Amino acid sequence: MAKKELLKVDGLKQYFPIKGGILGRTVNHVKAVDDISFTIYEGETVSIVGESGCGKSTTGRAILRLEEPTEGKVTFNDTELTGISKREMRKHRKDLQIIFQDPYASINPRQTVSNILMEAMTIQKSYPRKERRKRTIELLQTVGLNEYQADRYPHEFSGGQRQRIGIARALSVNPKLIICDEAVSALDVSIQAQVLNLLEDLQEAYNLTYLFISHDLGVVRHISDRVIVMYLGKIVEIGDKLSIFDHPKHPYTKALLSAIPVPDPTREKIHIPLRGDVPSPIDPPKGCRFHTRCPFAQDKCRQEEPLLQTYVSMGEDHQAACHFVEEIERGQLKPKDYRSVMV
Amino acid sequence: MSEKVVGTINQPKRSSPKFDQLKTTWKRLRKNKAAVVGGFFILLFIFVSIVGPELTTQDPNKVNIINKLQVPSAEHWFGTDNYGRDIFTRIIHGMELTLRVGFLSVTIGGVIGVILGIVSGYYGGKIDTIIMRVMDVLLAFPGILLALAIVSVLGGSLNNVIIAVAVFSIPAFARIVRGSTLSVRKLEYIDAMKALGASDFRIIFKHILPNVMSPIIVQATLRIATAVLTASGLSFLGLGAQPPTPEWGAMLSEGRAFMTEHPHVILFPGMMIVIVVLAFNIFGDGLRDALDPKMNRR
Amino acid sequence: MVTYIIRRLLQTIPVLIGVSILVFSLMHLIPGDAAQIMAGEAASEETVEQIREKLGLNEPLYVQYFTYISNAVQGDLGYSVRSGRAVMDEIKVRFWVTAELAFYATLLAVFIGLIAGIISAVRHYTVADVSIMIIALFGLSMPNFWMGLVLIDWFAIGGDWLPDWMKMRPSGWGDSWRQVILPVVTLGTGGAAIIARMTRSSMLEVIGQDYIRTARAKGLSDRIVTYRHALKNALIPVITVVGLEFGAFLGGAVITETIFAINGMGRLTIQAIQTRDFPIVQGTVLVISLLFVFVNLLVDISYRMLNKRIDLN
Amino acid sequence: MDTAILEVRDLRTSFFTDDGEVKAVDGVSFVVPQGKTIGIVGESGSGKSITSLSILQLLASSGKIVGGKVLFKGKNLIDYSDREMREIRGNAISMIFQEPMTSLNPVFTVGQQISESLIKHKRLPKREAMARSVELLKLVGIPSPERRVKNYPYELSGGMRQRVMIAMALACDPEILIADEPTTALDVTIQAQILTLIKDLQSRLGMSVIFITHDLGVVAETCDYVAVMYAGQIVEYADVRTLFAKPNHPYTVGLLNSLPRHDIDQDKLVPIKGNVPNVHEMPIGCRFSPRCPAATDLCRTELPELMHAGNRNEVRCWIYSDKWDGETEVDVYGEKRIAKG
Amino acid sequence: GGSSNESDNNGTNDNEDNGTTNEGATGNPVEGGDLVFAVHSEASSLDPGASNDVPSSVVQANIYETLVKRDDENNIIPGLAEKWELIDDTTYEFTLRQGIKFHDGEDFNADAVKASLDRIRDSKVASPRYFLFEMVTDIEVVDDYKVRIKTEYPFAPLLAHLSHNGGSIISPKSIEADYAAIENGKKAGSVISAAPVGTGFFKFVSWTPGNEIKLEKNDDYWGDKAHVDTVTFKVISESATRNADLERGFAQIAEYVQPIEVAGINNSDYGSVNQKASSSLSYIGFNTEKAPFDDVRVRKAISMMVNKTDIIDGVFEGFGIPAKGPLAPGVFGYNEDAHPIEFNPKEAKKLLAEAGYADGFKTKIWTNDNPQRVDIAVLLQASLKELNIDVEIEQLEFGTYLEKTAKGEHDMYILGWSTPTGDADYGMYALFHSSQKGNPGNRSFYENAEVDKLLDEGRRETNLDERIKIYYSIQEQLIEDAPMVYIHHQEYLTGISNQITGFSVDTSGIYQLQQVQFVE
Ligand SMILES: Nc1ncnc2c1ncn2[C@@H]1O[C@H](COP(=O)(O)OP(=O)(O)OP(=O)(O)O)[C@@H](O)[C@H]1O
Ligand SMILES: Nc1ncnc2c1ncn2[C@@H]1O[C@H](COP(=O)(O)OP(=O)(O)OP(=O)(O)O)[C@@H](O)[C@H]1O
Ligand SMILES: [Mg+2]
Ligand SMILES: [Mg+2]
Repeated sequence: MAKKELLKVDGLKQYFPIKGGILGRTVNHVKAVDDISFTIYEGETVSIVGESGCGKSTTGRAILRLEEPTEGKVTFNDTELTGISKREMRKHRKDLQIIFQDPYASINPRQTVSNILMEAMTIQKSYPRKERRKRTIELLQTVGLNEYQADRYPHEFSGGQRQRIGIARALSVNPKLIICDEAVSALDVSIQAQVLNLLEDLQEAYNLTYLFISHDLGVVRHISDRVIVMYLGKIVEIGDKLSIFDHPKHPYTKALLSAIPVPDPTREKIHIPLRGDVPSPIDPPKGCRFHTRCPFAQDKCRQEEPLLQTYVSMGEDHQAACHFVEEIERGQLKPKDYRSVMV
Repeated sequence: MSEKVVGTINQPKRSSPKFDQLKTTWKRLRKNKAAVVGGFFILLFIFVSIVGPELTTQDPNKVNIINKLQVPSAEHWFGTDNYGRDIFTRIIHGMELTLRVGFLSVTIGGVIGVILGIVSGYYGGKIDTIIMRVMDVLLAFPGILLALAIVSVLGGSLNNVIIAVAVFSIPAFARIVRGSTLSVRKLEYIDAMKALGASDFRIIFKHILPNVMSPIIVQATLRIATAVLTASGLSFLGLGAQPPTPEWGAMLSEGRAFMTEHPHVILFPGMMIVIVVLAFNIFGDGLRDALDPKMNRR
Repeated sequence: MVTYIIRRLLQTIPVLIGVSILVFSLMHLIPGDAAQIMAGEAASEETVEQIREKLGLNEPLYVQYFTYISNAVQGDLGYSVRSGRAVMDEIKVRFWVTAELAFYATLLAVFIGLIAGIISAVRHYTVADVSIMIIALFGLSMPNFWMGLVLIDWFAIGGDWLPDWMKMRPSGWGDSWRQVILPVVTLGTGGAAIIARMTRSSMLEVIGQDYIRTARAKGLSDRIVTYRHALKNALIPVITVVGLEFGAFLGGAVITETIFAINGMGRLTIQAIQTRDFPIVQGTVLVISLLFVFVNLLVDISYRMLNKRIDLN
Repeated sequence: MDTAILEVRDLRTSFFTDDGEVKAVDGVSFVVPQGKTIGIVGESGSGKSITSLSILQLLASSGKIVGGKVLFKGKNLIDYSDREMREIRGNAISMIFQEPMTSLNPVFTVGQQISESLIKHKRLPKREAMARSVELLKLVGIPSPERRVKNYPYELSGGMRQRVMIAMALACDPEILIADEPTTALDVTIQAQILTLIKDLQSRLGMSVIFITHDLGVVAETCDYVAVMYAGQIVEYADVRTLFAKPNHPYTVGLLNSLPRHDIDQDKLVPIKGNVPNVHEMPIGCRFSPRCPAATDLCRTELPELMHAGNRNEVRCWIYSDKWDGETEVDVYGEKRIAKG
Repeated sequence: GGSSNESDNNGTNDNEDNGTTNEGATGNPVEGGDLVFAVHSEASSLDPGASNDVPSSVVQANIYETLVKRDDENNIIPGLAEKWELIDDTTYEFTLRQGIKFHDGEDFNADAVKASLDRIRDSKVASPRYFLFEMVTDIEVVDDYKVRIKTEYPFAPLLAHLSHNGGSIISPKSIEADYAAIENGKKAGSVISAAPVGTGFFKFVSWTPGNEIKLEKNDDYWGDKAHVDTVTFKVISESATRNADLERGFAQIAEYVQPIEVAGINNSDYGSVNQKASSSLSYIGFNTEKAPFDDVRVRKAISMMVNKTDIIDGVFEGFGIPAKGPLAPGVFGYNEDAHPIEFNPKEAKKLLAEAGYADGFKTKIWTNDNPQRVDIAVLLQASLKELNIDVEIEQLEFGTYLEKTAKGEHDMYILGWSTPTGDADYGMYALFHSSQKGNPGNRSFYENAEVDKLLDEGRRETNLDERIKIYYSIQEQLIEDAPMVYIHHQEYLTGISNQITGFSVDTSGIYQLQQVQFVE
């Protein structure tokens, strides 16, 4: 199957200035996203997982140019988004939607739900005027809200209900790509299941593409085709779902997977703990950014930055950024400090 | 849902879905006691200014020196002024004009100021710099000089005083709106609208404006008082109501010479201005509440 | 921030040029000239002409303007047509008086206005709220001359109910606090009213926010929740108004100055306009615009102090 | 059972809106035993957050507690004066709010916001409070906390904000911690760290926790008891092992069924059909009846009480009552079967 | 008479009359003390050559003196000149008093006189008072104490003009310094104004611009010395505040008491109001070049509709004298027996009908913001309604008002005129001579060859009886032609504290402070 490249991110960097001193000069930068590249093909779901603060949301916002990227190119549907004017960009917005991580902050508190949705449709003229109200109700119902809630204001909803408003808004304009930033994290499992099913159905019907940002690996496993693992502004591993979940190569990915709680109180769990503090993205560690916490870290890791590449033991679309993938795989390298923690 | 589902305890019948934000606001406005009272008075004022003059029995400009400076009585409810004119009649006849000056000048100045301020705050950068520096110039500029210039170019009519007062009010609106816009434009829901591809126009007027509305309402309702007083202050330039027009601000300044000995001359027009401004303020408060979905409904 | 401040200060240059051109053209647009007014209601053309010549009013406008500007750049704002004194001298005397008056009046307005506004907001729709609103509107709707004269009547001349030591001085500025209080009150009331109303509405916007709930969840007292958490968020429109009021006070409070015989910028400006004393008008307007630019700069900086998210550049 | 530190009895909270009364919490009762964790799970919008807000009396102005009791160490908090409540809030009982962005004050640094309660309740001087804030941030796993204390909320990622909320709530070593979806925005490693932290505090200080979450994995790992809420009411209350081993209420069963798992592959998730009922048109009978695959006429006409379902579970379902008139073996969502008795 | 109708836009005009001393004062007069004088507006300059406004004259009159002075009846009496004689039609010779010194120690002599009077005519100085001495061709120093003034043509009112403030004699040293300053680019008068040096009974001490001017007693004064140590002219524009200061004892004299306030002060226990008839005129002018006011019948008809006593009572609380013609009683040449146009609505209607305006017409009346003038306009508007004349009132800012009326853009207007020289020529020439149309004073654009001729004759006639006759007939003609409605001659109302005694005002509104004394 000839896959069509829908979104191509190339060398994306997003630095936030840190103002310091009484005079407010820029003293440093938060390197929230530091040179990442990946491609998403039409009709697939790619997830980004990673530790909190590693730059997932920032990546999403940069793709949409909600924050102008510091560096790098974003190409969508053969248009280089980073190079066009704001006005031009507006035309592409219909195809690129985002569900924000913080649902309450991202909706205008003075609009009722129906106004929020109808306005989205008005902006993108996605439905004829007369049908908009009907469509609004439909959308609400698809995300598990009721018609009677249509004329309520955001503050009258619960956290999960607000998140569903955000989802409905993104869906209302029939986009091609949706960036779902923790889109289902506040939903109870039943609604979550409904929404995830909905997203899958839509994908099937309209060949939608998702960039799914989540830390809920259960959800990620369920929905993704491919997974990107980020650590401190960098991609450390990327691959199809099965490779990542069943054959993780990067020590960070491994640690991540071991930390997932399982909904079974009888099961004893073993977490691979990560040593030490999470480094700051302001002055990230030299070499491999993970070396400060990596149980396998060697001198090389402290000096040389590993490239994202496919190692022999990996599938073809599977890449990891670690110098010692093979050694670890072969058991030649033993973790330095391994302790199991009973929870 | 199953049809056996029946309404239970206190089941209010819901009105048909409201499609329009305006309608919602209107509905909430009607529920707000303050707004209703304020609105009622405003309507009353408008009514009086239209039909009031027909109903009065006395001539507002009838000079009767012998009768001057009478205290309020059954015949002259508010007393008479220094020409023996009936103050009550004058107040009724002056209402239309006073409201016109107060309301129109604030509206014109407000609209222009709000647009400038919101554009300035939203876009920032050069646009902000230019607009705000022009506002600085306007603020620093002596009002009289501006008014004099307006008279000399446009002549001294009542409409021109409205223009003059409107021009004076622009910078205050602009600065207030800009200040609030600066903080609102950074909120995430504005980003969300951008992500939806909303035009700047829409973002500005549908999303920022309602969220900076309350300082605007305050400023506008208060400005009415200032406008009436400013307008009367300009009458000596030939701008505004000329004697014997019973415009309230003018009545206040004319009464100035007599205020110590005959306070009623200035008391009544002063009170009327307060009442009108009060009505607008109460209404404004109600409007603010109605626009704020979080406000406790009562 | 430093570059920002420098940039803003540099912007005063175009502002001043703009202002001076505007003043210049308007002063020439309006009827009546200094020579005529100086000469009085009756003066032969010859006299008027002579005076005109002396004042350099016969020159073409642009020549007059450029003469003015080139002198101004060298710090010479010219001489008053009316008194013959250097404009700088005329302004200097008044400026400090006005600055002081404006400062105290603003202080008073902010103090009363904030407290009243906060009470209003916290006690939303109670008797206290309504009374504050009514008092505020009285303060605002009553012309300054009324306020001033009533204050003089009550506190300067005084009923018999006032002991002598409490009586204020009706006129002048600065010798003692007795001269200061009445004009400050007269001037400050209107500002207090606006600030109170603005604070109220702005606080009401903020009080419903989630972070106020968070603050309450910490067990903080109502005072801290109101004055720290709510007020700081509500302050932006209030600060704007304070800046506007302070600027307006600086620009001169003609009526208050007149009533209390205070020798301030407002009266100077008005008198200069009325006598078409062009150099003085230019001078005062330039000084006032400078101040406005400065005050507004302070306001903008305080926006950023209040909310670090506001990006001024 | 252990000694109860907090007991909620028949709590009812309503919102009075333009459209009339919204009964967000409608007769909720549960017990929080000293030193234990009780999880509240349930459908989004079922009243979990409102229950917790009611305990601390932090409802929006349109919300009112219309009935019930909140007994903290035997005293009814609802009778407390505002001043007395303030001594409780943030000190004896503290809360982590669900929406971290809007719940943080945008104009203060996170350090200022954390140190505030320390200054108030622990009477720490400013500098010490700030130092302690740094420690707290470190505790919740925020990198370079010395720098982050000076950050404003907008400069933080979603997960960091949430952790700031957690740090704030933990600042004064509360006796009861109400955590409303504290880890939704956290990645699993941090989540594990936070959960460990809470456990740790719990064992050290004997803290009790009310844990509101929809993440059943988290519930399984951290809670001792679980209350399942549906439409403003508790439909099942059980200790955690029993609940997962043998859920009784059809809704609980459905909930467990719709869970995506990272350890197994599922083709399609099986959500509970239908929607939460309209608050204005609450079913007269069991509130879950319109969506319940086993509902009978009895379910649709009469509201069941919480009752014992044979084991130690309490469940609000007719199936376990003597009145039950349907099949004795009921098929709920295919897999699980619920046997009467 | 520009001298007093200055830029002070309150429009209160100067004038004169014999001040009655205030009655309230009891107790013994004492020497010394600081006299505080609450004045309405600030002097523009203390250089008699650089100003032409009453507030300036009021202060200058205490610092400088003139060659001749006027007594209460407007008779010319000796000032710095002991005596004078008319050598020929166009030459006066003055013999100066000897032994007088300026405040700076300079001798007063003929050179000083020449320097002062030359200066005011110098185009470099561009004095607004130049018109006073326009006709002077030469000033000749005969010897140290004799000086001759030559005029272009016989000019009868010369002495009156010399008694005007503009004729103040300034120390030659400061004149020199002033000229030197002009060379350095300063404005003429700046030196003199900043440090005025004259021979008067008070010396200049200090001037805080906008605030106050302080003078001190001249202990070396050649005549009766002043009693108080210092005088402070404090600017307080608001009349209520001036009165408040008077009441609280912060000021002893308060200028321009408003008519409505008089009773209050007179009934108080702290002071009283000094009332003084002035030499000024308030009038409603017509633009006689514009229809319908080019028709004398219309003008007369309107004049007949003006009830002067109503105006005086209604607007001025009864303070003021109804005017018969342009001149005030006491001014040289005033015609006691002139027959003014009386209030007569019936006749007015008839006249108007004759003129073809039986149905009335629409017109405008202009005024500046002087409240009394506005009041007059309102009253006129009300009474002209009876003739179906629809009058629209328009207030103009003073500067605009002056320019527009000078250009003849008006229909009717209200203004005043004062006669600070106390002479009929000053009181009428500029107002009615056809050569003076517009700016110089004739804003009614009145033109009557006969009147022109008489006015010119009046100037040259040296025989006083003949002169009086000429002015009598001019006044009659002016009443007949009614180019304006002569309303009234106002009264100066000055609030005087009980703390002082000896205060008076002259007819041109100059306060006499020499005799003022505190009482105990
Ligand atoms: N201010 C309000 N006005 C009216 N209804 C409200 C208000 N706040 C909440 N509600 C309603 O109360 C119900 C319970 O809300 P609550 O926030 O407790 O849900 P929740 O269980 O916490 O859900 P979630 O898991 O989605 O956060 C919801 O149906 C909501 O719509
Ligand atoms: N506006 C901003 N100013 C300064 N720093 C910022 C800003 N926005 C984000 N950052 C920083 O950038 C980094 C990445 O943030 P981002 O929101 O992308 O994290 P994330 O991966 O989405 O984390 P989470 O899962 O917690 O939401 C963080 O260190 C954050 O503090
Ligand atoms: Mg994020
Ligand atoms: Mg919730």
